Amino acid sequence: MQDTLLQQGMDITVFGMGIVFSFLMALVIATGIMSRIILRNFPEATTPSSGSQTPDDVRLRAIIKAAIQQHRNRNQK
Amino acid sequence: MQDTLLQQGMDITVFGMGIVFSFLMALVIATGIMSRIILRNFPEATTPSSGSQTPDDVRLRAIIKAAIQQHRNRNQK
Amino acid sequence: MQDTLLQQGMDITVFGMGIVFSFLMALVIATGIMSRIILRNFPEATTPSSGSQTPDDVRLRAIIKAAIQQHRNRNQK
Amino acid sequence: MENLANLWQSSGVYQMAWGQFTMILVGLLLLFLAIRKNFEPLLLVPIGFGGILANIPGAHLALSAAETALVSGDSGLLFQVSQMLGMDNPSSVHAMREAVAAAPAAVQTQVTQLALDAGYGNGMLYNFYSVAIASGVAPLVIFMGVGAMTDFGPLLANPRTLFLGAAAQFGIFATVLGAVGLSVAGIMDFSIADAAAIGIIGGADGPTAIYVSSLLAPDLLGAIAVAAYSYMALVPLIQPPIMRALTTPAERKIEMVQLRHVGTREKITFPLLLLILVALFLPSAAPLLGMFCFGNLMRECGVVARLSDTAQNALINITTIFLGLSVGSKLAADKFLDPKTLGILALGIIAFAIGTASGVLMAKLLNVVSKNKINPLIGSAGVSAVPMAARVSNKLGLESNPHNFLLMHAMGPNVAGVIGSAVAAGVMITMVRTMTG
Amino acid sequence: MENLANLWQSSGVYQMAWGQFTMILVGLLLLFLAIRKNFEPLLLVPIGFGGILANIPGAHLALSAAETALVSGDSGLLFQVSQMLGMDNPSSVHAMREAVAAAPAAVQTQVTQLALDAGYGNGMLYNFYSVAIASGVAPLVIFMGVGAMTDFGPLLANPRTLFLGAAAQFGIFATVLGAVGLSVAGIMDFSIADAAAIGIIGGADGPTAIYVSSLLAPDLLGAIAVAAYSYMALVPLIQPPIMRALTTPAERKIEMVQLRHVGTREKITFPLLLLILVALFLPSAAPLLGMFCFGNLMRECGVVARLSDTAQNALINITTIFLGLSVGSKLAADKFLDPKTLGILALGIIAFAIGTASGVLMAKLLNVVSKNKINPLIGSAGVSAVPMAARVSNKLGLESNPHNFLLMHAMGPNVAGVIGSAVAAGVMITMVRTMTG
Amino acid sequence: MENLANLWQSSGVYQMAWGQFTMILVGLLLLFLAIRKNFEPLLLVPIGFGGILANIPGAHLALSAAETALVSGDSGLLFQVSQMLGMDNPSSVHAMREAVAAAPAAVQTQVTQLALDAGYGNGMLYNFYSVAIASGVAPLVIFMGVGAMTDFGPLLANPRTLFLGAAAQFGIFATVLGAVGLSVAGIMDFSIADAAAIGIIGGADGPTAIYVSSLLAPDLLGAIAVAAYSYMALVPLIQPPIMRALTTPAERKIEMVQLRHVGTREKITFPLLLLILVALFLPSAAPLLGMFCFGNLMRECGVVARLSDTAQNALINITTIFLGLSVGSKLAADKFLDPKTLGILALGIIAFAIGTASGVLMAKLLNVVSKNKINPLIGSAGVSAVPMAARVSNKLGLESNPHNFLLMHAMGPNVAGVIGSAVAAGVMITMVRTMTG
Ligand code: NA
Ligand code: NA
Ligand code: NA
Repeated sequence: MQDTLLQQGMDITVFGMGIVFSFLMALVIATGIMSRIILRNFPEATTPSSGSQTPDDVRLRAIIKAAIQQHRNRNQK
Repeated sequence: MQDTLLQQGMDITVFGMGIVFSFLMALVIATGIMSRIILRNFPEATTPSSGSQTPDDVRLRAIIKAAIQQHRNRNQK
Repeated sequence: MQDTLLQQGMDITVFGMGIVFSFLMALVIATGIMSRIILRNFPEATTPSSGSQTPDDVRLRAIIKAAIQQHRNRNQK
Repeated sequence: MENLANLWQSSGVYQMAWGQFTMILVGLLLLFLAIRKNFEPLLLVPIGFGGILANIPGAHLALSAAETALVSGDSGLLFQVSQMLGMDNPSSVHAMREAVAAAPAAVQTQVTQLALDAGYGNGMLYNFYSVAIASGVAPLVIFMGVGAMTDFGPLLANPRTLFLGAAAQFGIFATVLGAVGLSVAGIMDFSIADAAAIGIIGGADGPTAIYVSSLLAPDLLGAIAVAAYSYMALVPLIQPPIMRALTTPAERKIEMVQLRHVGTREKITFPLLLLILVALFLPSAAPLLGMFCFGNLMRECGVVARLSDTAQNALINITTIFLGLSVGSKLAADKFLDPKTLGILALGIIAFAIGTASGVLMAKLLNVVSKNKINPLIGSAGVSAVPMAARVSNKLGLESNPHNFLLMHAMGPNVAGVIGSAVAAGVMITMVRTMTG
Repeated sequence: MENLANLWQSSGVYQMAWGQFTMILVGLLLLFLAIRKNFEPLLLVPIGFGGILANIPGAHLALSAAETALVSGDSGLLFQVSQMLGMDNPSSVHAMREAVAAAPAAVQTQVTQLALDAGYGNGMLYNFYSVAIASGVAPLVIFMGVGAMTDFGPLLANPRTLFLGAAAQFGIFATVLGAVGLSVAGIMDFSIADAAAIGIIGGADGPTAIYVSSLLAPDLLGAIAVAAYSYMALVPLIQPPIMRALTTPAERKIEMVQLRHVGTREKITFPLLLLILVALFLPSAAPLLGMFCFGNLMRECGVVARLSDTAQNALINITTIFLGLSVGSKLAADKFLDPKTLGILALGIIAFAIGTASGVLMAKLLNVVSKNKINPLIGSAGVSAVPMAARVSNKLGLESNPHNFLLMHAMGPNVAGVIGSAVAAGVMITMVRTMTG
Repeated sequence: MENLANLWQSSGVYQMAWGQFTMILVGLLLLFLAIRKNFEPLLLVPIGFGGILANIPGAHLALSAAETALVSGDSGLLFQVSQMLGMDNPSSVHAMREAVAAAPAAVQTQVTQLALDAGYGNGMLYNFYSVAIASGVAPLVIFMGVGAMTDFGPLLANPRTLFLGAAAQFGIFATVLGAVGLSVAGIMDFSIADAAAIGIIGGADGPTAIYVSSLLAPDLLGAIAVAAYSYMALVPLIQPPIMRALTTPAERKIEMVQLRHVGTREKITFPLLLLILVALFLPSAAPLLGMFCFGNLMRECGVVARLSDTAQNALINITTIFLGLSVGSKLAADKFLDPKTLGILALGIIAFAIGTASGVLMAKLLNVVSKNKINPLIGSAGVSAVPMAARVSNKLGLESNPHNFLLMHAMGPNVAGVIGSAVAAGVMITMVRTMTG
């Protein structure tokens, strides 16, 4: 039984580490291919990264812009 | 059996469409009565519509107002 | 049975009120001790109270500060 | 033609009983009070709306699959259920519903499986109630949120005010005695568990009342919650006459010493101290006060601001919506339109009055034995009803002495009242279980 | 070596069947449409992703514990299950899965307990589906949020537009007839429940479609939801040719009277009025329209802004994530890759077309009998698909008359269409249950 | 008098065992570390508080109804349970609890129904644990939120850093061997499932550790989660000496080429690519990596900003609160105060050390075979512990070369480590199930 436990532990280690490496190596290769295809076919004109602006931010900025604009108008009088 | 299925389909269509129309007609009538009662008994002095202002908006505006006020005060010195 | 119900009610009242008082008295004493220990060992240089500022507030103020700063800079030109 | 008849039979008008009609009016009344009179709208809007939904005839939104099967099933199904229940000749569907509710869990499972096989399902509000209230989770999450919104600063600056919060709980126990008295006098028929659940109305704390009655008297939950929230909204009407009657003009003019600054360390330590006292002396109050302390610790510790913020906003709002609708599910006509509801409403207002009086009198008693005088107007804030009761104290104080701002002083007994009624809840749950269990 | 073999056998490539491969491509296609073509991305991103997850071979994410046990269990376990089901010689695992699904609830419980004892558990997506959709809660919560986002002002200013919302529901019922016709003709094999669920695609309302098909035809839910959301996104392509074909240039130029101001009182009263009509006449629509009215009341009553805000943001977003993934769980290859799906897709687009045409024709009919003329272009907005259909009306109006802004006028029929299809849903659920129950 | 005795017996002091007292101190220690020492406070505040709640004597907050019945029930009830379990002469209540846990699901249901009939219910924390962790949902939702917060840009700019994330997972497997070794040597008694769950601490990823141990070793979950989060907080202490010992000053001064700009298309495609590789080769990692990729796709696709925002805020915060309290429920004295916990704590720190070393050594190895040199200090970031480990790399880099900012370079291996440990988790779950099933 104890032998078996040790054997099981060895199995997990060897196969586990092997699969982690193989999988991430496959990912490295696939990522490389993916990036090359995209960079070749869709050369981007440096677009600003999306996905991180929440609607709140947008609203907030709009309101503040408006507030400042309004303030400036009054000062100009 | 197939006849029955067809019959069932016809039933759903006829009664279904009938009830949709009857219900929405009842709603048209009831809405009309409701609006007339309210407009007659509570003629509003055009109140600004509520319900869409969140506390956030209110807070935001208060803060911005304060910020601008503070800013103006400083400029006046 | 009715007697028992009355008895049960009396029990709940007497013991209940007693325990509420004893517990809160224990809390008064413990709080007093706690405050004394803290005030003696960690005399605070009046720190601003924490815990009530949400990250939103912080962000909001930062943005407004920036907006005003930016505005002032422009005015100074 | 048969189809038209079926539709007509399934329509509300055909099935509407007077009870359901009345309860829909009650629901509309609650909505009116909430929206026009500002009676605790965050709770009474969902409760009132849920009450209307629960009473839509034929929709069965507040019934379990088994109950729906009993109400709508054919005689064959009813016969099968009566066999499962071992009832030879059930007198009525109502009797069968009660028998199912009283049956062992294994039998209930059988009946439910039969109902599911026959195509019946749980109503929407029944599901909400099971998840939000029967599991206990919604009142506890609300309590956590309330903890995250509570500032114990004024209490820590003047811990004596805890006694005011303790005294005001006498309203709870006097009401228990009142309910028992009504039963003994044969006017009502409240069990000791019912009496305890009704008493907690005097705690003037909604989630505590819902938590206790979900455990001790689920059938009365609707009436108890409605009474608790309505009277909390009525605090500005109920309390002032009592406060004026029990105090002299001179007492009402007492100015209190300004509260000392309370530091972060004390504020962080307090919820832990309270938790440990609960652990040592009152395990039955652990769920309520534990979640309350947890919320307060998140608020004060300063390192989990995003959790505290969520507990005070998204989470408590979501929970409030479902808690309210679930309470509404208990406004079914056959439960609410009962003389007991009148008893509950009457006892509830007495509870508030006695709690208010006890708080004021305790403040006067403390003044007898201590040097730093307390304005007895803040005693009434001990019933909790945060922050309404504290505002009432402040308002009456300003009437007598325009320079006397009692608000912060009244916040001490006000939050003490929350702790006090949670303690009372724990005691009553333990004692009732011992008595009936 | 044995371990390596086990891992290989558990890996996707070994287990991938063509069906799953195809469905992963379908999932990627949905993601492409959502992300690049902006097809209702809030729903189609989670649905498409969930569809891919559901088809990962060997992961069993969309299967219950019992189904996983049947798919992966050894012959001993399969024998035990066949005994429980009373099948002497089951022809295939697939037959056993169907037998479990059709078995009484008590037998299902037994099979599930056996599967749990053997170490199998519910898949992640199966759990999501049970909690979010099988319980009915997610579509109802979305409906509440939609209610909280809906402004009934334009409808109240011109209640006649409710008729346009009614007429456009003819798309639903024509599709029911179409589905029945395909069955009668022997081309497809739809039951009456299937036909009703397919018809609801014509309601152009995602949560309603999901709610109805979860009750009447859960196996078709994936295809129905995908069709409903895809066609809603295609409204700007589907509707204009029909609208142009059915109207004259003169009609398209009709300018409508500016809408009167609608006050708060009317807006607060309307959801309650609608609720009461539902309670009186259509209890089967109570869950959908009840939650819708509740959301709208929270919005308009002005005293529960924080609840309304949560219903429109955190709560609806959380629910949308899990609703989408759950719908995706119904994109399993054996359910979706079926000729029925083609039938559903074909019938769905016909439903949209007929609904659009009916709305436009009804507007022309109203013009015959009334003085204040309606621009028939707003009739198409009656299918709902809020706010896309109203924008289409506006766009076509501007093409004919650059000074004619129809957007607000079209919002009336647009929200009327939501009510109309919820009513249709209630009617169909009641009638189908009466027919099949 | 009897009542007073009952209350005393139900009070904490009477029932408090030394174990519970110790565990309350442990809970307070965790709170101290979280609040004063900033040890992963978002998790350790709820975990520590939950740990205290779980150990309140007499409150039974972490027990199921059946367990509460066994602990508090009278001899009659215990006899009934022993009959159900087929135990003639149970040696202790503890033995009965274990027998219930090991019993078939049908028997567990019977015992639970008996407990419910006797008036016992699930404890609050037990309910939280069932819903949040036993179902698997909370760690998966957290992973989705983490995905929505993760920027794969640095990884995509330099995909080789995935090898560093792979190498650092050797900490996991070395720890599995260590746990097995302790068992073989007779010092501890870990099963292979225990060893795998302990190993995952080395993944330095909280939700992964909780997910794996909830599946493989629920009894050890408390200790494993505490170890994982504590050591993640200790990364700035654990890693630097190892990093310094394994690198030369010259290596630490290596400046890395600035990362290229990575476009939106690549960022959108990457989570789908990863998902497809998982689908093809590693279905057992599908729940964790699937939700992770889903969160990341929501972030990057740009069309579901409101869902992404909710996943990163309200939803992950709500889930964190309940996940933390649920983990705390596993800090019950009888589970945590066990020599195994010492073993877990010792093995956990070894795991972190080995993972750090492997990452650094792999970076040096890559430098041998490639032209663009990697600063080996970023190798240690491969253990994940995002973003702490990357900051440590940056700090040590600046010490050696004040112009060398490694932060963005270290983010690549840092997020690679998250993928790596999720892959390792999937492998181990599959292999352990094959071995023990
Ligand atoms: Na109170
Ligand atoms: Na519609
Ligand atoms: Na890792």
